[in-house]
Amino acid sequence: MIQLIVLFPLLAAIIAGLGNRIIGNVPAKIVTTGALFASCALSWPIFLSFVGGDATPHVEPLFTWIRSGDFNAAWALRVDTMTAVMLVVVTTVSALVHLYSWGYMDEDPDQPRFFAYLSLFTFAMLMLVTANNLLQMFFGWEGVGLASYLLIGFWFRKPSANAAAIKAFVVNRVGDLGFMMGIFGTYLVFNTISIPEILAAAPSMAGSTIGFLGARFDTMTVLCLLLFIGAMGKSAQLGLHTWLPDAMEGPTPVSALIHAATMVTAGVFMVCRLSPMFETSPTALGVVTFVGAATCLFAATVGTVQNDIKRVIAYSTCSQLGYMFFAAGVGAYGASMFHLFTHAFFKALLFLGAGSVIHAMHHEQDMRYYGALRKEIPITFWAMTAGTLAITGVGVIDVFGFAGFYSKDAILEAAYAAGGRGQLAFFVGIFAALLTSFYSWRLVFLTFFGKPRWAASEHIQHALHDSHGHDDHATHGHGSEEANAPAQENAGHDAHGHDAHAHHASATGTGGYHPHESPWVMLIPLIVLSFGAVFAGFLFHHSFVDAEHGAEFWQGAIAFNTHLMHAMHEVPLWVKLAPAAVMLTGLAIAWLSYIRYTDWPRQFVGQFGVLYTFLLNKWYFDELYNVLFVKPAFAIGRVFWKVGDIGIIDRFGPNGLAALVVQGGKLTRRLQSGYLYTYALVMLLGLAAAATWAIAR
Amino acid sequence: MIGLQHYLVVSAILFVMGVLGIFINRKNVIIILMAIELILLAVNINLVAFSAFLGDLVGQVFSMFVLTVAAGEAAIGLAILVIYFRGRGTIAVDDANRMKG
Amino acid sequence: MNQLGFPILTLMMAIPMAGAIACLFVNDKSARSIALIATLIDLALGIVLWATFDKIQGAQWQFTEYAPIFGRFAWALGIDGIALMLIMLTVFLMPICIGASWVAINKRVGEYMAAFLLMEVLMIGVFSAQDIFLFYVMFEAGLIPMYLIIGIWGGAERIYASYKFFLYTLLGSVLMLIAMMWMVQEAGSTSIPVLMAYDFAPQAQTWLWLAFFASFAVKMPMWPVHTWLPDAHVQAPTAGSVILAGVLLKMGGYGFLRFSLPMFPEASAQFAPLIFGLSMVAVVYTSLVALVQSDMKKLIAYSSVAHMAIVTVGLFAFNQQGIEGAIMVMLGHGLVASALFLCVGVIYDRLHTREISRYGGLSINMPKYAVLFLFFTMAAVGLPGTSNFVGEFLALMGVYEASSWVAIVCTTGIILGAAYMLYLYRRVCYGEIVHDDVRAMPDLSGREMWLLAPIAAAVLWMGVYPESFIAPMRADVASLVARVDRAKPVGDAKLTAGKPAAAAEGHAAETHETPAEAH
Amino acid sequence: MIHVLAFYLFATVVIASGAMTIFSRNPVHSVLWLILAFFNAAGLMILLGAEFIAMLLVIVYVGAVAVLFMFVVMMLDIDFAELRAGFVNYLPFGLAIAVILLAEIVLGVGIWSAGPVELAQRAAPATADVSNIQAIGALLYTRYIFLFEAAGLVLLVAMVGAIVLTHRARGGVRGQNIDKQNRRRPQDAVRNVNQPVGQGVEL
Amino acid sequence: MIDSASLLMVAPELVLTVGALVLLMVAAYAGDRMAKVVSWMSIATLVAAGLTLLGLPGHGGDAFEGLYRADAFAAYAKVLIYAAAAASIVVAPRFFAPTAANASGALRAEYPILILLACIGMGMMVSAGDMMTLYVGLELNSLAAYVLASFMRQDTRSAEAGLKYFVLGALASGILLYGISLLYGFSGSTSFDGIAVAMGDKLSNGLLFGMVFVLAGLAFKISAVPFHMWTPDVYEGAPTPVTTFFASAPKVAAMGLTVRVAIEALGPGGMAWQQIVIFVALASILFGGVAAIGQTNIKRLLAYSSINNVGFALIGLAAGTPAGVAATMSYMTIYVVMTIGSFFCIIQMRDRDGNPIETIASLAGLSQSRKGLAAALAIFMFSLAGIPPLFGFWAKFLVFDAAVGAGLLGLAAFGIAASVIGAFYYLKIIKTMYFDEPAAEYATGTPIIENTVIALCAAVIVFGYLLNPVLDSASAAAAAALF
Repeated sequence: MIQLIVLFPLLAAIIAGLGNRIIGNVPAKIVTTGALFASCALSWPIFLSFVGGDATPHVEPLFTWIRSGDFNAAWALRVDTMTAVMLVVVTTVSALVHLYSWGYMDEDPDQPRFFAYLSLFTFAMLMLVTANNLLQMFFGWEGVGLASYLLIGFWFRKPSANAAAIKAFVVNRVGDLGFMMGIFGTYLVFNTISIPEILAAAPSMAGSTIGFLGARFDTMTVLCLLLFIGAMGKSAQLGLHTWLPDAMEGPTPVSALIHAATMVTAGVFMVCRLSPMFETSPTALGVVTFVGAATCLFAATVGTVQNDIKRVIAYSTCSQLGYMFFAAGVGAYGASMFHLFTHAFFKALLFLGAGSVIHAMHHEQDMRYYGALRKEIPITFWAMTAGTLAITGVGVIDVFGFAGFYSKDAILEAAYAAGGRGQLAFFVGIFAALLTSFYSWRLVFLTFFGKPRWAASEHIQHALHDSHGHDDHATHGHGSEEANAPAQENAGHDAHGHDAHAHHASATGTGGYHPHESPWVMLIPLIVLSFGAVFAGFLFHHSFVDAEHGAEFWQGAIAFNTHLMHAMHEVPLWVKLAPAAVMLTGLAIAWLSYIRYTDWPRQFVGQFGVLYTFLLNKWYFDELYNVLFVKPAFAIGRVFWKVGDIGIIDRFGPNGLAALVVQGGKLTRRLQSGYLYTYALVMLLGLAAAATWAIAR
Repeated sequence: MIGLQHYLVVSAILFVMGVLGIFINRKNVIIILMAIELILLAVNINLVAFSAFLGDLVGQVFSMFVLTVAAGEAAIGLAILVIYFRGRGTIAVDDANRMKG
Repeated sequence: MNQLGFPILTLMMAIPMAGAIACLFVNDKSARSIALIATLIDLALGIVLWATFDKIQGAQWQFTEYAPIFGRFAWALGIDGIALMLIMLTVFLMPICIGASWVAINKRVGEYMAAFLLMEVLMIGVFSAQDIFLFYVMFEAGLIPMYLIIGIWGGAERIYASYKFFLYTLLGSVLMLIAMMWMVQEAGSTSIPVLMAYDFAPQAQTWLWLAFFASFAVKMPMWPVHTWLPDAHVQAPTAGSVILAGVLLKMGGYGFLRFSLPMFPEASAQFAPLIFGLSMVAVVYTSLVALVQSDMKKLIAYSSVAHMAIVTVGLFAFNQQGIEGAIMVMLGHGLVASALFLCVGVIYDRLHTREISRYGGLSINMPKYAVLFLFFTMAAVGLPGTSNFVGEFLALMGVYEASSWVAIVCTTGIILGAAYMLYLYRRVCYGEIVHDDVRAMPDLSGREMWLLAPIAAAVLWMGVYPESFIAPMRADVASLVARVDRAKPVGDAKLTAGKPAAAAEGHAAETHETPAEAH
Repeated sequence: MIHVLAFYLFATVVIASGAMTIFSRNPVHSVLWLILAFFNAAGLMILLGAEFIAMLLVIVYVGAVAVLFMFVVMMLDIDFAELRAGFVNYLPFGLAIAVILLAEIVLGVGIWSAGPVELAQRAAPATADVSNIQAIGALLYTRYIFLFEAAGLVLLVAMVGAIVLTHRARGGVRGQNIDKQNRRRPQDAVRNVNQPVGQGVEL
Repeated sequence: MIDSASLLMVAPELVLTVGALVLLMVAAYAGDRMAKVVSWMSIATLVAAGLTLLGLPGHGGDAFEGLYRADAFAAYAKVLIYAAAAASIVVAPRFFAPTAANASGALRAEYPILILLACIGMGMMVSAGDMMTLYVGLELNSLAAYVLASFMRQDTRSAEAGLKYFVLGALASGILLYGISLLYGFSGSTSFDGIAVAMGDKLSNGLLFGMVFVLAGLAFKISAVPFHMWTPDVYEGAPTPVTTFFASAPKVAAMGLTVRVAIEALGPGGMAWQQIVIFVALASILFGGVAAIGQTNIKRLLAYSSINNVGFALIGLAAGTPAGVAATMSYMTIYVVMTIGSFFCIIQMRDRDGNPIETIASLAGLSQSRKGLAAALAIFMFSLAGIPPLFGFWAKFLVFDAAVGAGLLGLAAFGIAASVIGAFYYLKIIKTMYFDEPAAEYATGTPIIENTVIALCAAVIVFGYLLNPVLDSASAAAAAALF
């Protein structure tokens, strides 16, 4: 069964990808979507059997992959609780995104390719989650990276999309460097890369030391940190996060699937999968906690000022991943996985909802040009609201809560309960929750409330004045690129942008444009996911984080810490209430700023211009990296080429030798003067030299 | 008494003079030919001197062959000189540099 | 004689030789056909060879032939698993080379085909020679046809490139000859298997190793003697680049494997830091240089240097993973770099420029091409599931055991590799079509599909089920590792045991093993 | 004593005339100096007891070679005035080298001694009862007959060579045809005509 | 004493002498009309002389009381000399034939006769067992060579070549003679064996000086640096068939002579000459290679190439072992084949009017106008550069192997590295023929015999390894005769 789950998307990808123009759009879509729904249908029973507690972990070996000496990495499919959780997440979200894309990508001329990529991605993700050894995990890891690259750059005519795609791949590769080094080290230490064997042997290596880069470190710390670098790359943690916001250049369903629900959580998955290993190194766990907390805070701050709807959600994703990591860092792997699970639903929902909005607004992504869409696209509105309720963690203790309520509160409580650095993480998490609430509601208010501000949007204008614009999606790329400009420019340029288009604006701000609700093929996934966002937490929190059920559910797939789970429930009441409090505070600020006193944001910008600019520019990470890495790489490359290769190696090497020989040739030819007496003199010299040699001998 | 060394020194001086004669002269090829004769003369003195002091006739026989060959050599040399002169109208050593490099 | 009852290796060399001679005397059309048929027959024979190669129980050297017809040295042939794989690479790429030249070459076709067939003879000869001097003859003789190929059918700067190629590599290998002579006189045999088992005095090994190094380092090529490669690649015709990158570079690696390591284990250990140092520089240096190239072939050429550095570190890791990985990189790079050069050739044939900036947006009008090019780009980047990953991973894993510094620096190659390859792909295939002549370029023809598709299949096969390729050479690599084991340098890991309490927990066996093994 | 005086006389003159041969600007003078050098060298030979070689020097060198030189010098009709120009510009350097070489030779070969080994190796020890010429002759026609014949070939080559190089077949030159001359009859060449007076001769 | 055995042993020289004298008569009476016939008869004479080597002259031992040696070494060298001489005769008639520029030109009958006479001298050189034989043989050869160099009387370059060759050659033989006289004086003997005894007994300064002078004189004959200066000018100026001759037969003879003198006469003194030979060898390799770069005249280039090659051959001698001597002789064999092949190709270079052309630039695009010729020349050039699998590689291989065997690793390493310089200019010719666009139009015409010789040489160069067993045993036997 598991073989089929994995195989279906691959087959679908091959058929749709290689068939492409031969088989046409609709068959390609049917094949891929059908395959995914089949996989999804097969996955749920596995998951439910684990929830029910009547399944046992097992491994389905396939065939040899790489075997070299003692090293043996086989293709195999592992099924355990971790896998089961991920299976449903991946196949469900993927199937829904496939379906959604029928509508969203309807006008794109290149649909088979898109669906093939999506299916390929799903296959790779499934390989990742079913991996029984680190190498296969790495295969999936890179496979999803490839699919991500392809999908971000799907609209390959757009330079920004291409740049984003390369950035995503290369930044991920930095993480992969760590992952690969981690695998190397693991093999060196354990002589195997089979995950169960490593996890079994890990405790015995605790406290040992190893030489690494010329110094000695604790073995397990080195290994865990190297692997964690990989996780940081894939999960866009602080430092290696820069690719994720840019990845929004891809079509929105991609963002939902890859950059929210599945791929970016692979890092979390890996840390949890290897949790027994991480447990042996408190240092590594500390690093995980701090990185997670820092990311959580950083992304939340940046998310509060972004104008592009997708970027807000992207930073939100980044932030939520931070939650998951610090949960893992404090030892609450169950909570971490639980948040991963629920986050998949509500974040996919938010992205797809945003996609629906964008679809309705003619690919306008800047929230400043939205407003008052509540009436125009009600189903999208309600779905987005459900997602926002879920992410902000609305709920009443012991009664009912939206998905995020259970998972996020579990994380925060666990962090508090873990004490030490966990408490620091707790406070950071609480503050981030405040920000989360603020930016999530800000998004909802800007989009669905207030007055229409559509007229100023170039996209809308484009759609109104150029009847071809909508039909001819081939030129779509161009349009988006231009429209992205205001989102990327800082506040100082905004006014100019507005003025330039002022004459287009009609009195109502609609510009005479009427947004339409998306087709049902897009709305159905929204509705399905809404159910997930609403009920996923309530339904499964016992299994994931409950002290008793948890151990039963996980069956050793993660280092489930029963003590911590117990302690989690014993935290003071204020700790339990704090999330709800900050959520309400955030909601209030957002309501005041964007509904009640709409000039507050402008005043804030005026007051704290520096801070605003700093946040708007994402803490200047991109600029910093550009100066630190990208530009030097090109500059050094040019120096190596022009100075090193041409100027030194060639000049003094082959060319220099050749020139020397040629010069020597000129000299000797001058010696060969043609005059008899020169010749005789040379002979005499030779003779004299030989005679001198004979005397001196 | 006159020892062998005396003859050897005379011969050495003649030899070096002959060698010198080949390259100090830049105007006249004929003098070069004569310098070659001087070298051969030096050799002959050497051979005969050794022959005498060794009490061995082989040196003198050798010397005779040298004389024979020297005569032939002179003939050939002069013949070449003649055709060279016919072609170029000069026998200056300086001019014999059509080929070089 | 051998499993087959006829001298298959000689036959594999005789057929292209006969083809080469025939090509000189027929018209262009027939020359093409003759060359294609000859190479295809060789491919078929190669498959027979692979199929009958006994990797489980067979002797180390199979299909041996011996005929002392040359007086001082003998026509001694024979292959082990490593040679088998490299021969397979050769015979696999040759028909593709011929196909790639089918229309691109239209002057002096007969001579061209003859040169290529001669190359095939010599390459098979290099990999199957069991006599050290026969090896040298074959190794050096390859210069002649390659010189002509670059010089006659090459680009604008072909003369400089051909000279540089010829003299550089010649200068590199002459010292090796002196070393070979010394070895033969010392050991009293020209047989490579005998020499591989002969223990030279360690201080002699040092000099011998350096002499061989001079040759193989140039051939590989290693930094800083790599500068002939970009020039040669850029100027050579497409098929020339293919054979250069695909097979000729592998001769250097093969040489290290066949000579330097087994014959001079102590010296190899002594010089491993040198190799590591040069390779580390090469990975970073050439990758950065590749990043700023504006000529496609030059970019790929520089990337070859970086890949070959992975080969060298793997070889000198002194363990099974490193060496097998290095061989896999050689095979994988042989396929992928060849395919990339073919890809360049495809568009070069259409537009006659290799300037990257002249292209752009090829995905729009050449989708098939874009897919294949993307595939090979990803393979070059070392994506798991493709041939290069297997090799790079094993090689780097092997070298990690020797030194974590080397491993980490060389692994940065995967980052930089991704950067320059994707940057190349973006500039060629993505974006809008800017130039009208680019817009007019037709997609891959059937012939071009037939050139690229087999390579793609092989790349996938090698990436997904590399066992087919590793299995034949496993025993040979193992015996090599056993041979060099006595000189194996100590790695920098020096793992200590874990907590005693933990060790008692039931995984004692493994814990006890690891420190010993790491030592 | 006379022996010593004679040696120094001959030696001085031979060296001096040798030098003059080289340094004379007029080739005719050079040839004359060369002849003088040969004569004195012959004197040295006689001092050494090699009468035959001494004779050969005078007969062959002076009588043939030097005269040949003189002949060519005269024949070539060279503008001697033009040839007077100087020596090569690196004369000092050449001279230095030559002097060094000379010093080395003198140093190297000056300490000659006929040890027992060397004497034992003599192929043709001179005996007192046979004259120099006779002894040489006996050697030449027995032991060295092969080389003697070969020397003849050397001379043949020189002759053939000289002819090949310098012989010019002049167009229009009629050689003597003895046979034709002998076969010539009066009736072919003479015509008797009875010429009438006063009419002139009709040819 | 004249004994019949001695006469039998000098049979090759007798055959050649008689042949030369008879043909001289023919030439004198029949004139140049019979030049072609005389040529063919000369070749027949050479063949006959070669055939006598099968008998006593090949392995007879000493003749004329040690003046002459009829051993395997001499026989080996003579075969090469005769073959090279025959090739030089074969090529002559067409070269000297009337052309547009030189309407009066014609082969003169003295040409083959002079070559025959030179061959007698060369035979004596390689068979010499005594300094006197050496000298007479050498001069017999040299005098003929001087004449041959200036054989094209009307051509001032030819006369200049003859003049330079003559003056420097005479100087060299003066130096040689002076050395011989010293050797004689300090050893009491002119025979190689006698000198060897003295050398082995006590190496006095006089003997050392004699050795130095003798080697200097011989170095001139083989055109080794620094006594090579005549070579480029003479090779360029002499008529091409004569250059062919110079580059092959006398080279072999002089090298054979040098080897014999060095091993038989001067060897016992602990190979005192080894350092000199090493120096001369390296200097020749380096100088020959470097100076050849930048040449525009192909004959001149091949002159430098011959200097270069002599350096390699001397490496075998420097080893001083039987293997080294065998290597040197093998080297000369292969070198002769390559050089004759190359010169035959050069002789084919004629413009449309039939005038010989010698510039390298005129070879441009030869591979397109005359495929076979270009291929053959390319084979010779690659072979001269020592690139395997061509036979020239084997020649270099042997000498370096010998040097390595003798422990001269530094020499071998430096020498082989310097050989790369040589490759540089050989490549230039190939580049001109194959990479450049056609420049000059060539005369057509198929001199079948010459093409056959070229093809034969090329075949030897390509498939030479198959001759290895024969070549190895022959040169080993030749070398063994000296030790």
